[in-house]
Amino acid sequence: MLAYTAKRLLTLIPTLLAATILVFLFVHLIPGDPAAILLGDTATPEEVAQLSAELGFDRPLWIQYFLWLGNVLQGDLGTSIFFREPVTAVIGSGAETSILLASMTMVWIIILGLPIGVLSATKHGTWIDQITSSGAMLAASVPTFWLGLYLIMIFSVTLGWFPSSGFPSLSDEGGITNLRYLILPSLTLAAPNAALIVRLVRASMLDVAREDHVRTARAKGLHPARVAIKHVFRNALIAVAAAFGFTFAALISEAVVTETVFSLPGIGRLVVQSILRRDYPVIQGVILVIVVLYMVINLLVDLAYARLDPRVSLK
Amino acid sequence: MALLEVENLHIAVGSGGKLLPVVQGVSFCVDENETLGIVGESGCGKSLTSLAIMGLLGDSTVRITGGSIRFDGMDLLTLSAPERRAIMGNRMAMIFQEPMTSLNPVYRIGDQIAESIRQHQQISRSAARDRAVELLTLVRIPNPSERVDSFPHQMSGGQRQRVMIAMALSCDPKLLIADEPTTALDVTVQKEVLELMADLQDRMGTAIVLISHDLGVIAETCDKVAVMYRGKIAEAAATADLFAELAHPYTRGLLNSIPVVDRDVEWLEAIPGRVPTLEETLTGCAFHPRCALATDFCASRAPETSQFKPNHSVQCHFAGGSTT
Amino acid sequence: MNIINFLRNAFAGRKLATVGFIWLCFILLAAIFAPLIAPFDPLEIDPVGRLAEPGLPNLFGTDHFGRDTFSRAIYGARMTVIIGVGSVVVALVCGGLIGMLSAYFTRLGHFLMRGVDVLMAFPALLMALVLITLLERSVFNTILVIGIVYATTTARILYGMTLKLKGEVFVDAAVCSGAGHSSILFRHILPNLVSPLLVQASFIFAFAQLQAAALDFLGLGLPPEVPSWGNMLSEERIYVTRAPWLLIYPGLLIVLSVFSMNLVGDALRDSIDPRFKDDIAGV
Amino acid sequence: MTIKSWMKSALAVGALMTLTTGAYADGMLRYATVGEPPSLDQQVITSDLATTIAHHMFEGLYTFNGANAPVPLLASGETVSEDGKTIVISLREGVQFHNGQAMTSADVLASLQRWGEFGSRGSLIFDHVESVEASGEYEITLNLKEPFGPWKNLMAFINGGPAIYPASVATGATKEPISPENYIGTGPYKFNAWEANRYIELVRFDDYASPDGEADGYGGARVADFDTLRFIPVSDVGTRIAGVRAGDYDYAESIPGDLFAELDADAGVKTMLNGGPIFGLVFLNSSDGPLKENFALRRAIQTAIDKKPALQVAIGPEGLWRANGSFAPEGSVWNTPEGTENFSKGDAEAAKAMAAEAGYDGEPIKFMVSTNYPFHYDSAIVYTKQLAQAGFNIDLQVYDWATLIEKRAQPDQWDLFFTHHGFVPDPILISVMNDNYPGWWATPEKKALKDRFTASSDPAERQAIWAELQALIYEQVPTMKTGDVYTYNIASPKLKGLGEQTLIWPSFWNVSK
Amino acid sequence: MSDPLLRLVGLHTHFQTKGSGLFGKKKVIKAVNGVSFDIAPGEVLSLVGESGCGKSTVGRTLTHLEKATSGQAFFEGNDFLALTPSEFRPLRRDIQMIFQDPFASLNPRLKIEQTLAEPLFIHGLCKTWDEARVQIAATLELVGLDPKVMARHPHEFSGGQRQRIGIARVMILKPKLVIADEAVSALDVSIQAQVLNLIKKLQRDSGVSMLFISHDLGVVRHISDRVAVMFEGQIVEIGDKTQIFEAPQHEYTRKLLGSIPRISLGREVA
Repeated sequence: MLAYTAKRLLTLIPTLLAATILVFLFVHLIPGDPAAILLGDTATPEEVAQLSAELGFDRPLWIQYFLWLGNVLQGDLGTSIFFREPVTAVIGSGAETSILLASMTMVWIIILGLPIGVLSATKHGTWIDQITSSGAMLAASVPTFWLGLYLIMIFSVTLGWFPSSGFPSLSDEGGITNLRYLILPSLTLAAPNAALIVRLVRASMLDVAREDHVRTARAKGLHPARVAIKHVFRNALIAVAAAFGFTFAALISEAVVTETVFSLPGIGRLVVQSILRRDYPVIQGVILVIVVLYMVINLLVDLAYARLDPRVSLK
Repeated sequence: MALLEVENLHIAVGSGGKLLPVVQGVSFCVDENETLGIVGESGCGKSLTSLAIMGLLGDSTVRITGGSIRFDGMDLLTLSAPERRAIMGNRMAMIFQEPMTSLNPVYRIGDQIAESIRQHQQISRSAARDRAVELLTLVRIPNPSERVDSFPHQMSGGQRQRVMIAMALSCDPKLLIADEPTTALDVTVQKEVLELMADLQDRMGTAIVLISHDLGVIAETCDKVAVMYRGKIAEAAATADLFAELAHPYTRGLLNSIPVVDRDVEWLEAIPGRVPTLEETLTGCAFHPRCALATDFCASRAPETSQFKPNHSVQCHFAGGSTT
Repeated sequence: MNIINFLRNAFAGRKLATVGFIWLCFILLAAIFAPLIAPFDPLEIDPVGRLAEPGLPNLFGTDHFGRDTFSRAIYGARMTVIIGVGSVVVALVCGGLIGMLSAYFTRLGHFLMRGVDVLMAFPALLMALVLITLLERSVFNTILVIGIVYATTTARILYGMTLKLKGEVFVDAAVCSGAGHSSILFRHILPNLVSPLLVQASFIFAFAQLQAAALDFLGLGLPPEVPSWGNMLSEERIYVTRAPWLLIYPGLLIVLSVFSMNLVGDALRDSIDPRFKDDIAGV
Repeated sequence: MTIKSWMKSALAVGALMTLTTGAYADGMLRYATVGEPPSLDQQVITSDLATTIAHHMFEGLYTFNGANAPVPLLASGETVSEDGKTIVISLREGVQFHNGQAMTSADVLASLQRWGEFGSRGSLIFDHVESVEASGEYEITLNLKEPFGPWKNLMAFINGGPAIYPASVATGATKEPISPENYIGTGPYKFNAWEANRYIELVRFDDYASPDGEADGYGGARVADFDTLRFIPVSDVGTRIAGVRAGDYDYAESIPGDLFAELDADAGVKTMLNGGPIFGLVFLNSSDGPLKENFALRRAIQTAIDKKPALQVAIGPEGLWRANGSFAPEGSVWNTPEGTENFSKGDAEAAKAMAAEAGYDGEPIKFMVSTNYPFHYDSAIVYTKQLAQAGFNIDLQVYDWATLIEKRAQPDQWDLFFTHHGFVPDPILISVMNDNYPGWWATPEKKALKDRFTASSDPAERQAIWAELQALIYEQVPTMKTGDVYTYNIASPKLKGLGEQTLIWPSFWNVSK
Repeated sequence: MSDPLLRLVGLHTHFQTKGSGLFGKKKVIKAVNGVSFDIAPGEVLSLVGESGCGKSTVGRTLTHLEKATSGQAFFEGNDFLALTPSEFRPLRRDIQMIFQDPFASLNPRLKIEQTLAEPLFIHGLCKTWDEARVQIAATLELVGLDPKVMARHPHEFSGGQRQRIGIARVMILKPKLVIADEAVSALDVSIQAQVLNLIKKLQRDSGVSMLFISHDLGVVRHISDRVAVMFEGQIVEIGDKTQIFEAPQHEYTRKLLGSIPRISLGREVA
């Protein structure tokens, strides 16, 4: 297992290198000069050129790339042009929100998605199944910003149950109770994703239910609920576990819209803002971090596979 | 009274809003320590019959539409679901065709056997495990105390089928239903598994219903045979009686179709045509389109079950004997 | 293969999916005949009649430019179809070719799929954001970007499905008959992928709508003057209390259309070859 | 942990979460901003947002009172020589920087020098400055090359203006904005933290030395009542409004005009009109393309446009905008009708004729606009329609702001672009007066008038020259003003001491909750 | 005895599995591990053995569906194992294969005539569709199907009929060697008998040589002239059919024969 992990990490290197080149190219091809944005409306072209040179943007692209790569290898993602702070620090402050948001969303997905999915599958073909599975599909069809907008109107402005927006850090005044800021955003984000999990759990369970070993389990005289959970759901979990991993990875980055609607200081919004500001080091840094995260989760999913499915041997 | 009595069993499959009869009036009985072989080609209804006895026709599209199944004095079809489950895996057990897929791949085989035991007996975890090792020894798995912790994918097909047998025998069932237990296995392994089953039956006195498409397997293992064709029992008798004198043209055709290893046959006497599909409705004898003896009469009237010889029944207008 | 039969099978006994299908037909009709149906020019500005409530002559009211929301919604159907079909075409053509060729020519595939893996590690929406900023906002670029995002998943899916088909006995049989690469790929493999591709297409169509709306919302999607449902929501979102109709109508249109497309995709998926069912991640 | 204790703690957390809504003490002001400023360095950054935050911690020598007249802030007074060329400014004593150092003329000198060389508006003064020196520990002397009228206004305008930093910070600072650890000023609040993407936080400066006198505009006594000012970026305007309504923010800026009536009627929020209007500007390219030196064609474009419908569409309620052609708002001393008869003709036929005469043959005119500011975009849509009706072939190019800024610096990329301008107390600060500003309007006529304008320090004379300049703008059309927009902010009704209007930037000294 | 049509010398077909561990060695599965035999013109040689013994791999290697690791295979005296795909293509006409699964071996999207015409066009045996249809009709009749069925799709046929179509696809090229890989194992007994009879008859009539791969000893005895018994990638015994079945030499052959369930009949069935 250790050897496997090491080997996998080694094979990540070329992929990561390719990813860095792509990230760098994409980001630097975007039109717009960060110096101009920094200096604002009244700056003259000379002033912009001067600052641009100070920031090192006048050098050839490949030199900029290797300088950047060299720093990245030393764990230094550069300095944000806009914040004049290390990119790692900028990302770090966004990461708290994003990870908490993704985690809370995962909690909703697990406490809503799994049971409804199991219910839908065990009641396959009944009206319960029809309502839950169509309902899930409907939930997955709603644009998140539209949903978020109405959730704010109802639960914050009208009812005053939850804060409308923003997220003070857990280390801020209020501590753990600041999580209440994330309730509406995480629900918004959970709606389509929980729906996908409902559909996935249902589909996987129906697939597993057709397998021969389930018939064997029933032939033992087991209670249908025990068959459903211990034999069908347990095996369906193999497919669902992967989805969980990738959903979590996706939540970090795909939360852009939700973070914008709820004005959360997360990584997604950081990227959008950084794109608008042409804060290249931050865009590069965030995308790189997410790519690494994705790959790590990919690895974790494979390790989880091995735990869940003894047929998978890690070699 | 026999251990298992199936009487006039009818099973139908729902398809496109219609109910298509698959099993039409099948009756047979099995005594303790007796092996009944049910033989037939694919689609004849033999597997559905076995699933119906076991109570595994879970799929809502398949339904028992008539008849009765009595097991050990109980009418199985009138039992409640929990009562039925108390019998399943306990006094009546089943093994299946596909040893490769019939075991849950994510659990150790010992746990799967123990699960079956603990479902029906108040017994501790460790005692169930000991019993599992015992059972694995019984089915001649080498190194049973180690293999008990193996996962199914770590075993060969033959070994898995032995595990299935161990699992089926875990609660000393009175009846064992084996649905094509050796079809997926190589002949050499098939022989070992069949011998194992026969051996266990000798020791435990279990009744066995063995379902197979292979006449050879049936002939070697069973005390009596029922030959099914398209949902009906074409011919049934004690094995020796049946092969002594084949009464039904289908049974004869089937036998003549099999290329044998013991002698050279220039041309096989194949049955012409094919088994009609479920959608095709047939009047009269189901076999008449393929039967060399068939007349107009065969096409218009279905034959009743008649006694060809004592304990040798047949459904054919041309077989001798008295109609019952 | 017979598409009509395939559709008939897919929708038999599925009332909700059939309703969804009919709704999509309406959308398609609205898209084609938008100029005939829409009572007003969707771009006509009327500073005096702005933010009018729904009624006559503005069925869905007017927006802050005084443009007729109903007419914009009708033209929005056109954008829905264009975005959906465009993204599907880009995704299926790019992703499909990469996936099929990679599975068939294993050595080439090794490289191509590695590339796809790298791209897949990029978060879809972020990649779309960066690309669209790079390419500037336009209908074509939005289609391109969404198409590329789904091309990677399509490539993966087609890779898997082609591998399965490549292992099929009938492909061996064709090889034994002496069939060449192009014959195997396009005569034996591709026709068997048509119905799963159709299903994949319907899910991409649905997802593309949400993705496009999200880009519109972030101000990085279609050019803002283009009457699309996403733009309508995005441009008028501050009027959620002042003029609620400006958000409710286009929002419901998006929800209903995506829902319908998902229903249709689901129905189609249930009727395709079960071998491919697991490959297509729909809703 | 047992199940019981686990449940207990879960319950406790749940109870806390519901009970502590509005956990923030009254000591904190939460201000929802439209975004994050690039930096708070007032000398080089001209973003209004930066000033809104920074003028709580950085102060200049002068500031504006309620009547937009410059009054001393860190200065205590000044004497101007007879010829107007020597200005001696005396400084207030006892003023401390946030780092505990006392402010002396050395700090002021270093700050002014850095501003003069690198400050975004510094050259406006320092082009006329011969030298600046510290003539005493609390005295600073400006020697001008020639008399320069607007000097005090420029000194008082903190946005891009001469904020006073400690000499240790100002010395060696360049065009690149100073970094947050050097945010050391003299204001009533001091810099505490900049959590990227999250907030900028200022805390009360306990050793603040307030100027004397009654508070008037930005002048007079300043009292910091809040412990903390927190500026939180909330880019979505709907979220800002909902946030104030739900009590999550105390103050939110830049609210759309269309919602004014609704919000004004809402007892849960207080609307705060800005005293100084902003105005949109459409720049015309004087350096390249079909519009270069073709003043007739520019006038044809100007004639085609009717500004009113654009203001209606972009802003909404009548009270929040004025179709005012003068570059200074009504009530300002700089307000003049000169040239404004051409402000908003909206005469398509006349425009068509003028264009034909100017030799326009239908070649495309590239009009750049950004969607980052809905008011730009909305107006541009209306103008495009009007111009099209007058036969102009307008190629509307929609970009995000960053791209627009880059493109507009390249003369061959555009013919028209849309931007806006904040309120300025002196016309010299209007961007079109800067020859280097994109558009590059630098005709001899402009130069002559501009030289006269800056050389004079007589208010009446300067107003007269400004009227001529404005007339020239309407004749040569380097830019087109689109009308005045009175923006407004919303505040929680709990805030006390806000006053009725915001002068230029909201300020939160003398304000409490 | 005349020159053999096919001579196989020392065939090895090995598969590599992925290595384990960081620098783990790759595992090699020796599916076929040194197999040699001859097939004379008009002769039927059977390869018999249990699953995993490598018998199918021999067939697949001979048709270039798998790559041989080493060894030679002479067809009419020429070694064809090392040929490139395009060099081998003309030979495919002479070496044809019947597959096990009649449900999988026909492309479900193609009509029967399309499936059957494909080899004709590829090998230039006809130019127009009219010519092709004539040949297809003749071949379909040969395998006992009504020529009218050529316009149908595979799903409209039963298993036995599909296998007949599979045989027709092979026979339409008039090959010299047919490799039949478990050609009848997926069929029900009564249908299997029909197809076996058909294969035997076609073989007799056309004089084609045949490599008949099967696990079913009864079927093998019925169809073959000679029999090779495979075990773990190697041939343990090869010989005349009667010799193998009546006087098996190798222990494994005897075990195999001894495992087959037999039916003892009370009287002879005619």
